[in-house]
Amino acid sequence: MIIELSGKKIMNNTIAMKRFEIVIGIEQLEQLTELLDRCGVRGYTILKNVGGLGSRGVRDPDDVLMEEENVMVVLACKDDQAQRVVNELRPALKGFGGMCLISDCLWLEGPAISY
Amino acid sequence: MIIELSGKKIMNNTIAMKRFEIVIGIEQLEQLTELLDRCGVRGYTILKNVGGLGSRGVRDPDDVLMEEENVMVVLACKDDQAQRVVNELRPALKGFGGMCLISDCLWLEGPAISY
Amino acid sequence: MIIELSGKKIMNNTIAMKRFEIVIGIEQLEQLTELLDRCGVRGYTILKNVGGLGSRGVRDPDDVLMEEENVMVVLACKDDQAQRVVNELRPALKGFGGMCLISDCLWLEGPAISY
Amino acid sequence: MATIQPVVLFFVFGVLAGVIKSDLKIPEALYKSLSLFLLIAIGFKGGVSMSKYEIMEVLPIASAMVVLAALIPLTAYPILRFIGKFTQADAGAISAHYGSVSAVTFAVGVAFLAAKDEYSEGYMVLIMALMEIPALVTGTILARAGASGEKTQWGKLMHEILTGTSLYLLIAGVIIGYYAGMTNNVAPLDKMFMDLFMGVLAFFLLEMGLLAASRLKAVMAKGVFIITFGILFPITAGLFGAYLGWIFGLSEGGTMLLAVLYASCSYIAAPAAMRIAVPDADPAVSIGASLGVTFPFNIFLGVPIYWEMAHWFHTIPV
Amino acid sequence: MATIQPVVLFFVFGVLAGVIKSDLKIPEALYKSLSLFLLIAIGFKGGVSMSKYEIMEVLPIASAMVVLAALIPLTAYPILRFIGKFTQADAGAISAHYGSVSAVTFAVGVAFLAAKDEYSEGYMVLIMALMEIPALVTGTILARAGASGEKTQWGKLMHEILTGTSLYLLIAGVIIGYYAGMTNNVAPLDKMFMDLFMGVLAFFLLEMGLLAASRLKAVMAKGVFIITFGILFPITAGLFGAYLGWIFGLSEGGTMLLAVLYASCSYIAAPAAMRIAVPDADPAVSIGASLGVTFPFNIFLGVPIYWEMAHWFHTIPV
Amino acid sequence: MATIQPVVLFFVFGVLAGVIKSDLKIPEALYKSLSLFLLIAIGFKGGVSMSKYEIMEVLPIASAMVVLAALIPLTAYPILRFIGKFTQADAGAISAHYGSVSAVTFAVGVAFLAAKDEYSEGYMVLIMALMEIPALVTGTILARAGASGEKTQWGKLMHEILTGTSLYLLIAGVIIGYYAGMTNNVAPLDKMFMDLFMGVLAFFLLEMGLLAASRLKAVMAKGVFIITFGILFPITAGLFGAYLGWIFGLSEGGTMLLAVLYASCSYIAAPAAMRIAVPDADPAVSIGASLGVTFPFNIFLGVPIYWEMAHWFHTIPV
Ligand SMILES: Nc1ncnc2c1ncn2[C@@H]1O[C@H](COP(=O)(O)O)[C@@H](O)[C@H]1O
Ligand SMILES: Nc1ncnc2c1ncn2[C@@H]1O[C@H](COP(=O)(O)O)[C@@H](O)[C@H]1O
Ligand SMILES: Nc1ncnc2c1ncn2[C@@H]1O[C@H](COP(=O)(O)O)[C@@H](O)[C@H]1O
Ligand code: NA
Ligand code: NA
Ligand code: NA
Repeated sequence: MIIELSGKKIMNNTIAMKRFEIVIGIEQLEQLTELLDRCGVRGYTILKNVGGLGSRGVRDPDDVLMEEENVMVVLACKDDQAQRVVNELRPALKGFGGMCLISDCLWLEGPAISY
Repeated sequence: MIIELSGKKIMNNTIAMKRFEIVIGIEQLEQLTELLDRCGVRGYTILKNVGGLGSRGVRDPDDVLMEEENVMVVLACKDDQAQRVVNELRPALKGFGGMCLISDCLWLEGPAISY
Repeated sequence: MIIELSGKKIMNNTIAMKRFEIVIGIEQLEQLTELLDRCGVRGYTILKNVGGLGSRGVRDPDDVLMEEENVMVVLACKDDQAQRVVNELRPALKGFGGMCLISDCLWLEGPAISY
Repeated sequence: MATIQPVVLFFVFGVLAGVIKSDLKIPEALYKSLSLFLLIAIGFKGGVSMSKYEIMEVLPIASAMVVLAALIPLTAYPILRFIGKFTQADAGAISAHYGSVSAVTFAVGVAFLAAKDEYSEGYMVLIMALMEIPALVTGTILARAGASGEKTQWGKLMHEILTGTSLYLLIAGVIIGYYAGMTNNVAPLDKMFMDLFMGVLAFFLLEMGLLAASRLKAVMAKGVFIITFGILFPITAGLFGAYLGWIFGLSEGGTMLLAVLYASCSYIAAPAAMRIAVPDADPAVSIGASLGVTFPFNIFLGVPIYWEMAHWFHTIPV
Repeated sequence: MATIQPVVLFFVFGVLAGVIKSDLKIPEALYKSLSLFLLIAIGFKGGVSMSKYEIMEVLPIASAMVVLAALIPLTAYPILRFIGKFTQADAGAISAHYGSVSAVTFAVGVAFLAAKDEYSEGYMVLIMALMEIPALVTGTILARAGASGEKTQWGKLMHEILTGTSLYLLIAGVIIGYYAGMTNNVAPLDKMFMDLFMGVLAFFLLEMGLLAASRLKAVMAKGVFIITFGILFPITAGLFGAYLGWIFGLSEGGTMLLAVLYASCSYIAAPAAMRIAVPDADPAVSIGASLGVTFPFNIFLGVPIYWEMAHWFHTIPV
Repeated sequence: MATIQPVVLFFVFGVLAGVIKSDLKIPEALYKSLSLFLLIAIGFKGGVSMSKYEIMEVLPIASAMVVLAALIPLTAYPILRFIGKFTQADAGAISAHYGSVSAVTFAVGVAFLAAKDEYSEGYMVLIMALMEIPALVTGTILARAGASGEKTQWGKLMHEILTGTSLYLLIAGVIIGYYAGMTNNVAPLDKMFMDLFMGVLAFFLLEMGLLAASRLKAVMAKGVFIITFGILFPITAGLFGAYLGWIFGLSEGGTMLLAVLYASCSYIAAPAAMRIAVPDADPAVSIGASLGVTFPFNIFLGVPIYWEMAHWFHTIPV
């Protein structure tokens, strides 16, 4: 069960995909989901109440006076879709701050297709 | 410090492993943890209050009337274990919905073994 | 858009990096962030209210009597930085418990540099 | 025409905040805490006043009123299915919502009577708690009868209905209130469950307003039918309730509360039950109609109208 | 035999909800808010009534009662270690729990006295707050004496005990209540901290019931010994407390409250302290015994029994 | 000198808990719920008492007091910029904070008057609600005038100011209270919004103490200037407010409250607005000064001082 990074099926019942992991301020979440909709993305997962350190310093969602909160969006999609997301996301992220990591992964077939 | 995907030790003090990232509705969490127990999994991490978009549409844990909540389960295990998880999980996910991503990772040795 | 794991730019506008995913008890979070600061890390993301199973058994942040809570820290940095983090983290994790996974990823250029 | 109570203005400001996109937000934990409070308090109040009758005397009448509530979804279903053109699942699920009740609408009715110093029967609370059962069961049957697909999870559904938070806390409140009333120990608990009732209702209505505003779009999308149905159906059901109350010899206040129960519809217990029983129904539609149309109609216009109905029946010479 | 207070029925309904797997849930933020409230309110009430004595007069008696509380874990330990066959760590940790106190059990005792219109000394609250210290320290020594492994983190433990939420808020409440009493400024705060006390206790007991139900399995696993211990030990400790209260010349109400303090055991402060001091003890066992057995026993049967004990001692001619 | 009210001791215990690193924590949901409560309750109370005048009569005076509040940031800015050596952005943002108001400080002032049984004009609440507008707008202009960089988002800022939770709930409370007063329906709501006011304030001040303690380091880092400014500026602004109140013919209580409004500074609404309007300002500095210095000064010493000021002006023969 070795994962080969060649973009084709490499493990039984799995599909090679790209995984995006995006962290931005919650105030930009709506813009981000609209952007993803525009790219035709059909599935993503949102984690709220996220904190962290970055170029803008510490952001702590538990600090009731500062009202800063990050969200993490995890998203799996096929390669062509991924390219579209990269193209749209890069300029937007300049305004947003935050970060976007991309990696390879396998999607385990089974549930309804939402990518 | 290049990660080779050959399944043996490739970086000092690390062990090559598979990383699972599963997102399902919270109503199925108990079934999932029982399934993982059955597979002999000895460690996983659970993130609750997760939202997202998928084949069943938007799921927003902050919507007090809809009572929809996803959970994310992250799980690192060795290759043989991983194969067992895949075999058990695939049929179950058909009922659950959601998604499961699999990727390669290295486990940094140090803490007590829980995989 | 194939990700090659050679540590140099492999996709347009991306930088190859290491991704750390650390899960520890919240009582050790301060020590961990201090350790990361000492390593010169300039960005990380913190997810609180995390539960899980490990060598110390089940930890459930929703159990009001047990007061157990894990945190997940996700961290992207360059290879040299990564080596420093590994060196510092390994001994510390022995005391902490928990886990640390390391994998390859690409950083999408765009936002201010925080790695 | 009766004046509007100050407490319902909180609903207005909730809706307005949603419409002008104020950053006003009610923490989820507060919303949930307030609904626990309201359910216990409504039950407790009813239980205390029930401790003043012989329970056995009222049981047959109460049971009749509960069972007859099954007529509500039976009436709603054909309208929704054949005039509203909803799918069987949706028509059944919406019927279940309208057959079921809204504890907050009931609370507004109680507050209305309190402001008028009008008596009502304490066991109306018990009727409210139990009315859910026939309504949800009937709605589910309507939604699923003859339908293909997975089998209805009756076991799971009945567990959800019978142990769901609403029914459970209402009944717990009734029993504790009854016991407190019987043993003359109401005193230290009333400062919480009676004195603060209206204030808690105020907060809750503020949140209901915010929630209703967030559903407006879904309602508008369904257009004229759902709005018409959401107003005319409760009036009809309320008239039927008022008629029954009068027939069964309730007081004017009790008659009005029975009208309110028949007219009101659920947006908490029913959605939870329908998620299990009729997973293919779209909750956005039923919650939108219930919370976006019928709930506001009931608390502003419905309650005074049902009062007039109750009054009118009681002027009929017997 | 004294009647059961309505407020403790909330505990019953909490347990029942757990047993029948109702979806009833108390939001964590509500649970935490209620415990803040109870601690401050208990302290405040005690402080107000303390403002009516000379503090210096009661200090020596109070200190004696606090110090003697160290006898409780010293008695519990050998029973747990040699009859119960617990490990040293577990036996020590459980001893610390039983030497420590439960503010909610105390509150139920206070409510019991209030329903009877019985006087009790306000400084019992202070004793409650301070009793934790000898109990937790003694329990830790028992658990760790001669044990190998990491050294006990005494500094961290004492910090946890002395600045922990329970002790801190009780003392803050006492001081503020005392000040309010002295300056005749109780009036605007009593609407919150006194009038709502019973209602808040009701909610809290509901949650305690849910929590107790979730621990039942852990208790059952430990079988007969833990149940026997969880009932007989508090009776014995309560008898000792009642005896001391009588010896020290407390009122009947105060005597009963001292019995309650000696008999009750902790499930919040003690677990927090033991996590630090005795990390190798299994919290499931001590919390299970404390919350699953002793707490319900105390609020239903213990409190009336301790009242009878206090009464009995006070009939002894001196 | 007037005695310190018991309720402000809760602030002291909050600060102390922070300083000794107690694990005391107020759940975020509770903090947010309490602030919703306070805003509505303050508004409601003011609205009820406003229902006793002709609104039109007071409108011109009230408007004048609101508009003149713009002078506060205009005075603060040059001090901060040229003596304090703050950047333009920071000086402007801090000015906006000091021009804006703190509802909790106002509440402490109201409690102070209540303890003295002193009358004050109900419409002071309206002034408080509206004073934010000129203060935040002026502060933003000062921070941005001539500055390069992105354009000020005036649309977004005005939306934030006008629909922000503070202003919105105060106004909603005023209107509902006014309506309740006019229709003689205050009764069932006052148990919540009036009777519990002081108890809720107590909890809130406990949390404010914790928050202030968490800001102490940031304040200390800025040293002597910020502490001096944080004390002397509100005294001056308060004196100006007291003078205006007297000129405009307010009662002694009203004069004191106007002084409190002019002297108090914001740590909730202003930071939210400045995040949007002046993103390059460092919120740690302005919140630190506001919450770490001026807020405690005002509730302990400021309020009695402003009372003396009001009293003194009113002894001037006209
Ligand atoms: N392509 C995807 N990427 C990330 N998360 C997904 C994806 N598809 C589904 N999910 C997550 O899985 C949940 C359930 O999916 P579904 O059962 O398809 O509605 C969604 O609410 C998302 O949180
Ligand atoms: N194999 C694993 N996969 C994912 N998470 C793990 C794994 N092992 C441990 N963890 C996480 O680390 C936490 C602490 O682990 P431990 O110190 O071994 O009890 C657990 O509660 C889990 O959240
Ligand atoms: N190198 C990194 N690794 C992980 N998370 C990061 C990193 N850099 C930034 N972030 C996350 O992105 C958020 C916003 O970053 P920034 O806009 O640079 O302040 C931070 O608060 C972190 O949560
Ligand atoms: Na109905
Ligand atoms: Na004890
Ligand atoms: Na001001």
